[in-house]
Amino acid sequence: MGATFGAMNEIRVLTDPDLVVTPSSSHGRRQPGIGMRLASPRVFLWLASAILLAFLLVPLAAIFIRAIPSGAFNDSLGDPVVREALQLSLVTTALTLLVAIVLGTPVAYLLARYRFRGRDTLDTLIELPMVLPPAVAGVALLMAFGRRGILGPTLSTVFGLEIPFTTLAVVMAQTFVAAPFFIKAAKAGFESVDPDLEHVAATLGISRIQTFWSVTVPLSLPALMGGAVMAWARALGEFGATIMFAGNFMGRTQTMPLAIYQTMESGRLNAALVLSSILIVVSFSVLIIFKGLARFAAGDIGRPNA
Amino acid sequence: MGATFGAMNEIRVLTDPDLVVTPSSSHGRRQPGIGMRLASPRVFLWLASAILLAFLLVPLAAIFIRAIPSGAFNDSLGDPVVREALQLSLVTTALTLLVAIVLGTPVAYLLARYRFRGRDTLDTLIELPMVLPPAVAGVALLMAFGRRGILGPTLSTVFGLEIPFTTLAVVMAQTFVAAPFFIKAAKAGFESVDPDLEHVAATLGISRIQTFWSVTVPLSLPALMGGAVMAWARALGEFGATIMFAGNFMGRTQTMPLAIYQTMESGRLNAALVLSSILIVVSFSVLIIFKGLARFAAGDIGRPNA
Amino acid sequence: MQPAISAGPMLDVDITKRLATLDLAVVFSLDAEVLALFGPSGSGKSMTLKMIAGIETPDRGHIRSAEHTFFDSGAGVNLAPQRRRVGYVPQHYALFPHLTALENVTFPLRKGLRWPAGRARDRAHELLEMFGLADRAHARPRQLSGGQQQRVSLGRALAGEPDILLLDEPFAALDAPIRAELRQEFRAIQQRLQIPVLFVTHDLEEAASLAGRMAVVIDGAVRQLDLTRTILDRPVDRQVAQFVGARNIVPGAVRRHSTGICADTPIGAIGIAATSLKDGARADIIIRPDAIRIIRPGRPLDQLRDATMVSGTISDLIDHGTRIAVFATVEGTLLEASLSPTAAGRLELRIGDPIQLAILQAYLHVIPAGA
Amino acid sequence: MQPAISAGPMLDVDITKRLATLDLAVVFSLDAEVLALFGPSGSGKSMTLKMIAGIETPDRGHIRSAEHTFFDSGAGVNLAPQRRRVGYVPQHYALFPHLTALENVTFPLRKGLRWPAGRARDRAHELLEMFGLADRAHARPRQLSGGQQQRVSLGRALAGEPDILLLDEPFAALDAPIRAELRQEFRAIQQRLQIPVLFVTHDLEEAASLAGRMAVVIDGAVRQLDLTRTILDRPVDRQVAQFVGARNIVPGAVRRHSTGICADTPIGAIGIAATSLKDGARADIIIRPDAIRIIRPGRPLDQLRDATMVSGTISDLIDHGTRIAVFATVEGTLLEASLSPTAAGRLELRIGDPIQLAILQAYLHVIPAGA
Amino acid sequence: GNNDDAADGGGEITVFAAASLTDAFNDLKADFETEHPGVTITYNFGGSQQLATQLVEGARADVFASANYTQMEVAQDGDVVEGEPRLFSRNRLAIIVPNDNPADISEPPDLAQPGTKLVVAAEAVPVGGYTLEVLDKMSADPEFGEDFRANVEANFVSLEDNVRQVVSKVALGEADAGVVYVTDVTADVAPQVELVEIPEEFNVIAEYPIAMVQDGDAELANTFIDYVLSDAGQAILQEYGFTELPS
Ligand SMILES: Nc1ncnc2c1ncn2[C@@H]1O[C@H](COP(=O)(O)OP(=O)(O)OP(=O)(O)O)[C@@H](O)[C@H]1O
Ligand SMILES: Nc1ncnc2c1ncn2[C@@H]1O[C@H](COP(=O)(O)OP(=O)(O)OP(=O)(O)O)[C@@H](O)[C@H]1O
Ligand SMILES: [Mg+2]
Ligand SMILES: [Mg+2]
Repeated sequence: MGATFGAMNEIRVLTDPDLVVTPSSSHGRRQPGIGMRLASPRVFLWLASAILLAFLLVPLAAIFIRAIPSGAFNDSLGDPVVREALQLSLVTTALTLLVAIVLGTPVAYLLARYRFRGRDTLDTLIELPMVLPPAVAGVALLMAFGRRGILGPTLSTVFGLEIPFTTLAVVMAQTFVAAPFFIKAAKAGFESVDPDLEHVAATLGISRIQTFWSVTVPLSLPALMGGAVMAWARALGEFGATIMFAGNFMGRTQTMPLAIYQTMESGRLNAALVLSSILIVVSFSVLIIFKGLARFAAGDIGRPNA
Repeated sequence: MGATFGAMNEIRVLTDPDLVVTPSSSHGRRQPGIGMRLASPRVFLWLASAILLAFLLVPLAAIFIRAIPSGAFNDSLGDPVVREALQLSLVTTALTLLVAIVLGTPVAYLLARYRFRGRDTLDTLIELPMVLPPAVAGVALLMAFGRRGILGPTLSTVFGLEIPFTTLAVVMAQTFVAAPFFIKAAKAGFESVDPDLEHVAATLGISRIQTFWSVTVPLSLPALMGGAVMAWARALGEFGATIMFAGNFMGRTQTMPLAIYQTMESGRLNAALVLSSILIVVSFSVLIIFKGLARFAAGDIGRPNA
Repeated sequence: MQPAISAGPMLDVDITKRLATLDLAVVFSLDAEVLALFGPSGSGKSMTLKMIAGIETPDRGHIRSAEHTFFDSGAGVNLAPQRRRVGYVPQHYALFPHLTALENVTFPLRKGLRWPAGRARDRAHELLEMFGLADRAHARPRQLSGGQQQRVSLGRALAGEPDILLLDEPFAALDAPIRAELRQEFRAIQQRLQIPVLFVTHDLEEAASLAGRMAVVIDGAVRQLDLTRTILDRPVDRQVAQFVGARNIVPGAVRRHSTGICADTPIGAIGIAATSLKDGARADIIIRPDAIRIIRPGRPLDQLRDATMVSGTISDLIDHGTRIAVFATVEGTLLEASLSPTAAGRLELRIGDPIQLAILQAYLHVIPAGA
Repeated sequence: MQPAISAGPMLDVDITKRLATLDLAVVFSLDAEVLALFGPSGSGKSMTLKMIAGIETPDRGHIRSAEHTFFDSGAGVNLAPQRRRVGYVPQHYALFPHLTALENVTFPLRKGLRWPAGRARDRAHELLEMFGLADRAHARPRQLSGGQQQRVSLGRALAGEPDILLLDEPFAALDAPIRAELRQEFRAIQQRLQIPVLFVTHDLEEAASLAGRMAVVIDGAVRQLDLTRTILDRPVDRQVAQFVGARNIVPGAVRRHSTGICADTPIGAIGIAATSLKDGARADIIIRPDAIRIIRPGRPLDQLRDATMVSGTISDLIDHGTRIAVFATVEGTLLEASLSPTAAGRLELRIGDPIQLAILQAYLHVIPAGA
Repeated sequence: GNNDDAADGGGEITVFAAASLTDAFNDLKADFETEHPGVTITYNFGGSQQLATQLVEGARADVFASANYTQMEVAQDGDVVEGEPRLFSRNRLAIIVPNDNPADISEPPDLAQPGTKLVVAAEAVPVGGYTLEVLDKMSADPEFGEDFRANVEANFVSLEDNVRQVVSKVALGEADAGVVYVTDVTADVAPQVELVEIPEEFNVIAEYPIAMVQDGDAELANTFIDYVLSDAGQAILQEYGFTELPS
C-alpha cells in the first residue's frame, strides 16, 4: 500500500495521503484558511509529541549522564548482589507476566464478551490495585496471605505454604500491581475485534477456543502486546509492594529495584544510578528483542492495518 | 442482537451463541469428545477468572476488614491533613491525566499511524519510565529539572521556574510514570481502527483532524478510556517519584499516598489503612461515575461491538 | 459423510423474529435442491440465513435439518453453529483479515476438521484454482479486489463439504462470465453432494438459472415458493408480480362472454385465457413485457391468434444492452414491451411513432385485485 | 458551486500503478457524463477509482479535473483527498460503524462543509427519504441490511454535492426495482449537477442503461471506450467481445465473392455485411445470441433477407427468467441463441429436436483473429 | 522557603526532617510558632537518604534533621549544609515481637533459636547497622557465644530498607521478631507488639544530627535548631520516646 514516488521525506504517512501534499500541489491557489486548518493540527501533532518525548527522555538521559562518568558499570555487573538481583528480577517478572497473561486473559475476555450483572463493578474493582500506593498494596497482601492474614492460616495448614519472604511473594506482589494493566489492555483489544468474524468461524465448525486462538488473539495482538509490555514493565519497576510483602533478601526476594534502593540508602547515589542504568539497558534490550520476535512471528503483517 | 428466549442464565453471552446451547440440545447424541472440548475451555475461563479475581480482591477486602473496626473514618475525613491530601491528589491526578491525554494522544497517533525510522526504538524508549523504580524516577526528574539538573538552570533563569517541591513537580512526577500507560493503550487503540474509514472521511472533505475526532477517537474509545483509567490510577497511587521529586509538603505536594506513608511512618498502621480505604472508595466512585458518564455520552452504543 | 436417509425435508424452517422495523416470520422447507431467496432489500433474507447458520437466534419456532434440530424454542434447543455443519457465505464475506486467501480457505479444514496440513493445503489450492484465484493465494483480504474476496469466502464455505450451503448474494460482486462459470460449479457441487443449497440473490436471472425453486420474501414473509417459471408466470399477488419484473399491471374487471373470458381495463377489453375469478370480480391483469408484440403497421397478423390488439404511441425507448425496452402509451396507460436489439433494429422504432401492440393471451396472468 | 467552464475534459486520467499481479495503466477522460467502468473481477476498476479519489497513489501519470490537478507525478503534485471534492462510494461502503444512517449522511455536511445542524439534518433526511431509508434513519450500520448500507453510502457520497462522483458497484446489493429507481435518481442528479460520474459495474444492463459510454477494463488497461451500443455491436477484440456477452465467436477466413463478403467457418460460409479485413484474412466472427433466429420447420422465410441459414440440433435449453437460452449444435460447434419466453413457448422447443437457425448478417461483427 | 522578611521576626522555615521525627516535630511546631509569632514551619518528612538526595540535587531548605550521621555526611559531602551538625536527639534499640509471640522470645539469646523468622533493617539503613553492632557486642559476651551473630543472621528472612517495614511485619505477625528503635513502638503499635529490652551494655545509641542548610535563612534556621535543643524541645522529643542527650 502507501505508494512512493519521487523523493519523499524519510517520515512517511502510513495510511493517509493528506500529508503527502507537496508544496507545489497548491498551485498558488491554496486558500489560507484551509492551509491554516490543515497546518495547525500537524504542528500540534509534532510539537506535542516533541514536548512529551523530551519530558520522558531527558530524565532517562540524566541517569546515564550521571552514571556513565562514574565508570562503575563493570564493577556493578561483576557484583554478585547485582547479578542475583537482576536474575531474580528477570525470573520473577517473567513469571508474573505468565500469570498475568494466563489468568488475566480469561478475565479480560469475560469482561469484553460477556454481559452479566455487576460487570462494570467488577471491571472497576480490578482497577483498584492500580490505585493503591504500592506499600499499601504490600500491607494488603500481608493481611490477605500473611501468617495472620485472611487466607494465610488456611494456606499454611492445608498446603504448608508460608508465602511472605519467599520468591513466590515477589511474584504475587508484582502480579497484584501489574496484572490489572494487562487485563485492561486485553479487554480493550478483545472489544476491538469484530464479533462477526468470530461468528463466521463458528459456522466453519471451529470451536470457541480455537476461534479465540486463531482469530481473536491475532486480531487483538497490538493491544495484547501493549498490555504485556505494560504489565511487565510495571512488575519490573515494582518496589513498594514487594519489599512490604516479600521483604528484601538477597537472591530470594531482592529484585533490582530493591537493590537499587538499598544502594541509595547506603548513600551511594551514583552506584544506584549505575544499577538503574543497567536496569534500563536490560529492559530496553528485552523489549526490543521481544518486539522483534513478535514482529517476526507475525510475519510483519499479522495485522490488517499493518 | 443476541436474542432471548425461555429462561436464561443471568450471565448471557453477548456475541457467540455457542454458550446458549441448552442441555437438551444434544438430543442424547452429544459425542463425549466434543462435549469435553467445549466444556474444558469454559471451565478454564471461569476458574482462571475466579482465581485471579479472588487474588486481586481479597487483599483489597483485607484493608477494609482491618480499617472498618478502627472506626476512624469520620475522624480521618474531618482531618484537614487528609482533606488537603485528598484534594491535592484529585487535582494533580486530573491535571496529570489532562497532560497525558493532550500530549500523549499525538505521540500515540504518531506511533500508530506514521512509519519512520526509529519508530520501534522510540516506542520502546517511551516504555522505560514504566520500568524505573519510582524513587529512581524521582531522582532522574531531579537530575533533569532540579536546580542543579540538566534543564533546571535554564528553566530557572529563562522562565524563573523552580519546579522541584512544587505542586507542578507532583504533576510532573505523576505524568512521568503514568503517561506511558496512556500512550501504549491509545496506540493499540488507534491501530485497531480501520484506516479505510479514515480514507473515506478524507474523500468526504473532512480534514484529518476532524476525522481524528469524529472517526478515530470514537472507534478507539474503549482503548482510550482504558488507557486513561490506567494512567489516572497509576498517578493516583504514585508515591516514590513524587516524594523524591516533589517532596512531602502538606497542602502543596503531600498527596494521599504520601499522607498514607507519613501516617504509617509515624507508626499508625490502622490510621494508614483507614486513609487507604478512603482512597479506594474515592477512586472506585470516581471510576464508576466516569464510566457511567462515558457510557451516557456515547449513548451506550458508541461502539460497533457494543 | 453419508447422504442422509430421511423421510422429512432436508431443511425445515419455521421461525419468527421481531426486528426494529420488521416482524420476520418465514416458513419453508427444502430438500437436496437449490432454493433462491429472492426479495427486496431489507426484507429479511440475510437475517433468515443467519438464523439458520446459528449466528442469530430466532424468537420462536424451529429449524431442523435431516439429522439435527438446529433450533426449537418449544424444546429449548439451540444447537451451536459449530455443530450445524453449514457452509455460510455472509453478504460481506467476513474474511479473516490476518490470513491470506489460502489460509482463509485452509482454516476450516485445519482447525475445524483437523485435517493434516498438506491435505488441507492441497484442497484449498484446488478450491482457489477452481475460483480463478491461484495467483492471489498469498494475498491478504485487503489486497484483494471485491470479487476476489467474495470468491475466497465461497471457497472457505465449501472447503469443509458442509451438509447445507447458505449463500448470501454469493455472486453479487462478480462479473457475468465468472458468475456463469461459478453457477455451473455450484450446480455440479450440489449435485455431487446432494445437499440443500439456499442462496440469496437480487438477480432474477441468477435465481432462475441456478435455482429450481424460488422463495419470494417480502416484508419478512415468504409470499410465494414455487418453480421459478411458475412464479414468473403466475405470481400470487401484485407485490410478487412487481418484484419478479412484471412491468405492466392493469386493473380490470373479469367478464365472461360467449367465446371466452376477457377483462375490461382502461386500455380496453383484453382477452384472457382462463381464471377462476367470478364474473365481475375486480382483478389485476399482469402483462409481461415479452408478452407484448410490437406490430409494424401493414404486417400480416395471421399468426397472432389469441392476442388482443391495442394501439398507442411510443413514448420512450431504453437500450438495456441485451434487450430494448419500448414504452408505449395506450389510452393514457403506459405499457412496457421488451424487444431484442435485433428485433428493435428491424422495426425501426422512434419515439412518438404510432404503434400497434398485440397482447398475447396465453402469457397473461390474472390475480384478484388488492392481493 | 458553479458549473465549471473549461476547455478540457472534466476528468482526465492517465496513470500507471504496479500491483502484485497486475500492472495497471489506465487512460481515459470524461466530461459531464456518466461513464461505466466495466470489466472482469480483479482488472483494476476499484483501484482506478481509489486513485482518483486520492486514497491510493499512482506510481506515475496524472489525474486532472476541470479545476485542479489531482495528481501529477512529473510536477510532484498529489492533492489531498479533502480538496478533490469527489463523492466516493467504496465497494464495501465503509460506513462509520459508530454513527447512525442519518449521522453517516449528515457527517460530510456538518464536518466537511460546516453546515448548520438543522440544514444538514434536513438535507440528510431528504436523501434517506429518496433512498427509501426514512424508517431506518436511526439504525447503525450493523443493524442495516446489505442493501440498506449501500444506500446510506450513496447518500453520504451525494450529500456534499461533489464535483465528481465515483461509484464502485453502487447498486450491486440492491434489488431490481430499487436499482431502477436509483438509476433514475442518479441520471437526474447528474443532469442537474452536470458533473462527471464514473461508476464501476459488473452488470452489462446497468452499464448500458445508466451510462452513455462504457470503458471496458481488462487486465489493468482500458481496452475499449465507446458508446455502450457500439461496444456491444463492435467489440475491438475477442476478450472484449466475450466480456460484453458475445456467446458465439466462430473462427473463419474472410472471402469476398461476387455478391458480397462471407467468412468460411466450421459451421459453413456465413455472409457478413462489411469488413475492412483483406481477403483470406483469419477472423473471428461474433454472433450475438439475439442475432440468431430460430426457425420452426415450415415457417415462411421471406422476411429473413440477409441471413445465413444453418441447421443443427437443440442440445440444451436454459430458462433465465426473462429470456431463454437455446443451445444448438451446428456441425459440431455449439451456438447459443436467445429467445423471449413467449417466443420460446410458441416454438415448443425440446432438447434433441432438429432446428434451423438464421444468422442475421446485419448484426454480425468481424474482428481480426487473435485480437 | 527563605523569605527575606525573616529578619523582622516573621517568615517561613523549611525543615527537612527524617520521617521518624514526624509526630514529635509536628508537636513541637505548635509551641515554636506560639513562641515566634509570624514564623511558620514547613516540614518535608521523608527517609533521611531521600532528604539528603533532594538537598544534594538542589532542594531549598533551611534545616536538615537526619536520623543518622551517614546521610548527614552525604549532605556535607554534597556541600549543602553549613557548619558542624549538632546532635539533637538519641534513640536506642529494642527487640519487638508480635503480641502472641509465636517464637516465644523473651530475651535476646532467644533470637538465635533456629527457625525463628527475624526481620531487621538492612546494613545500609542506620538501624540495620546498629542492629549488627548490637549482635557483635553480644557475640563478644561469652554468655551468648561467639557464633551468636552468625546464628542470628541465619534467621534473617528480610533486610528491610526502612525501620517502619520492620515494625509493620512484626505488628502483622509475619516476623517472629524484629529490631527497631524504642520510639517506633508508638501508641498505635503498642497493642500489637511486645517489647524485649536490650540491656544497656549491648545497646547502641542512635544519634540524630541537625544542621543548617546552605543558602537558607541562617537566622531562622538557628532559631529553630536552638529551639529543638532547648529544654522545651527536648521535653517534647522525650515524650515520643527519644532518649535524653548526654549532658
Ligand atoms: N441487528 C439488527 N437489528 C435490528 N434490525 C436489523 C438488524 N439486522 C437487520 N435488521 C433489519 O432487519 C431487516 C432485514 O434485514 P436483512 O439483512 O435480513 O435484509 P435483507 O433481506 O438481507 O436485505 P438486503 O437485500 O438489503 O441485504 C432490515 O430492515 C434491517 O434493517
Ligand atoms: N492493496 C493491494 N495490494 C496489492 N494488490 C492489490 C491491492 N489491491 C488490489 N490489488 C490487486 O489488484 C488487482 C485489481 O484490484 P481491484 O480492486 O482494482 O479490482 P476490481 O477491478 O475492482 O475487481 P472487482 O470487480 O473484483 O472488485 C487485483 O488483482 C487485486 O488483487
Ligand atoms: Mg442481505
Ligand atoms: Mg472492485
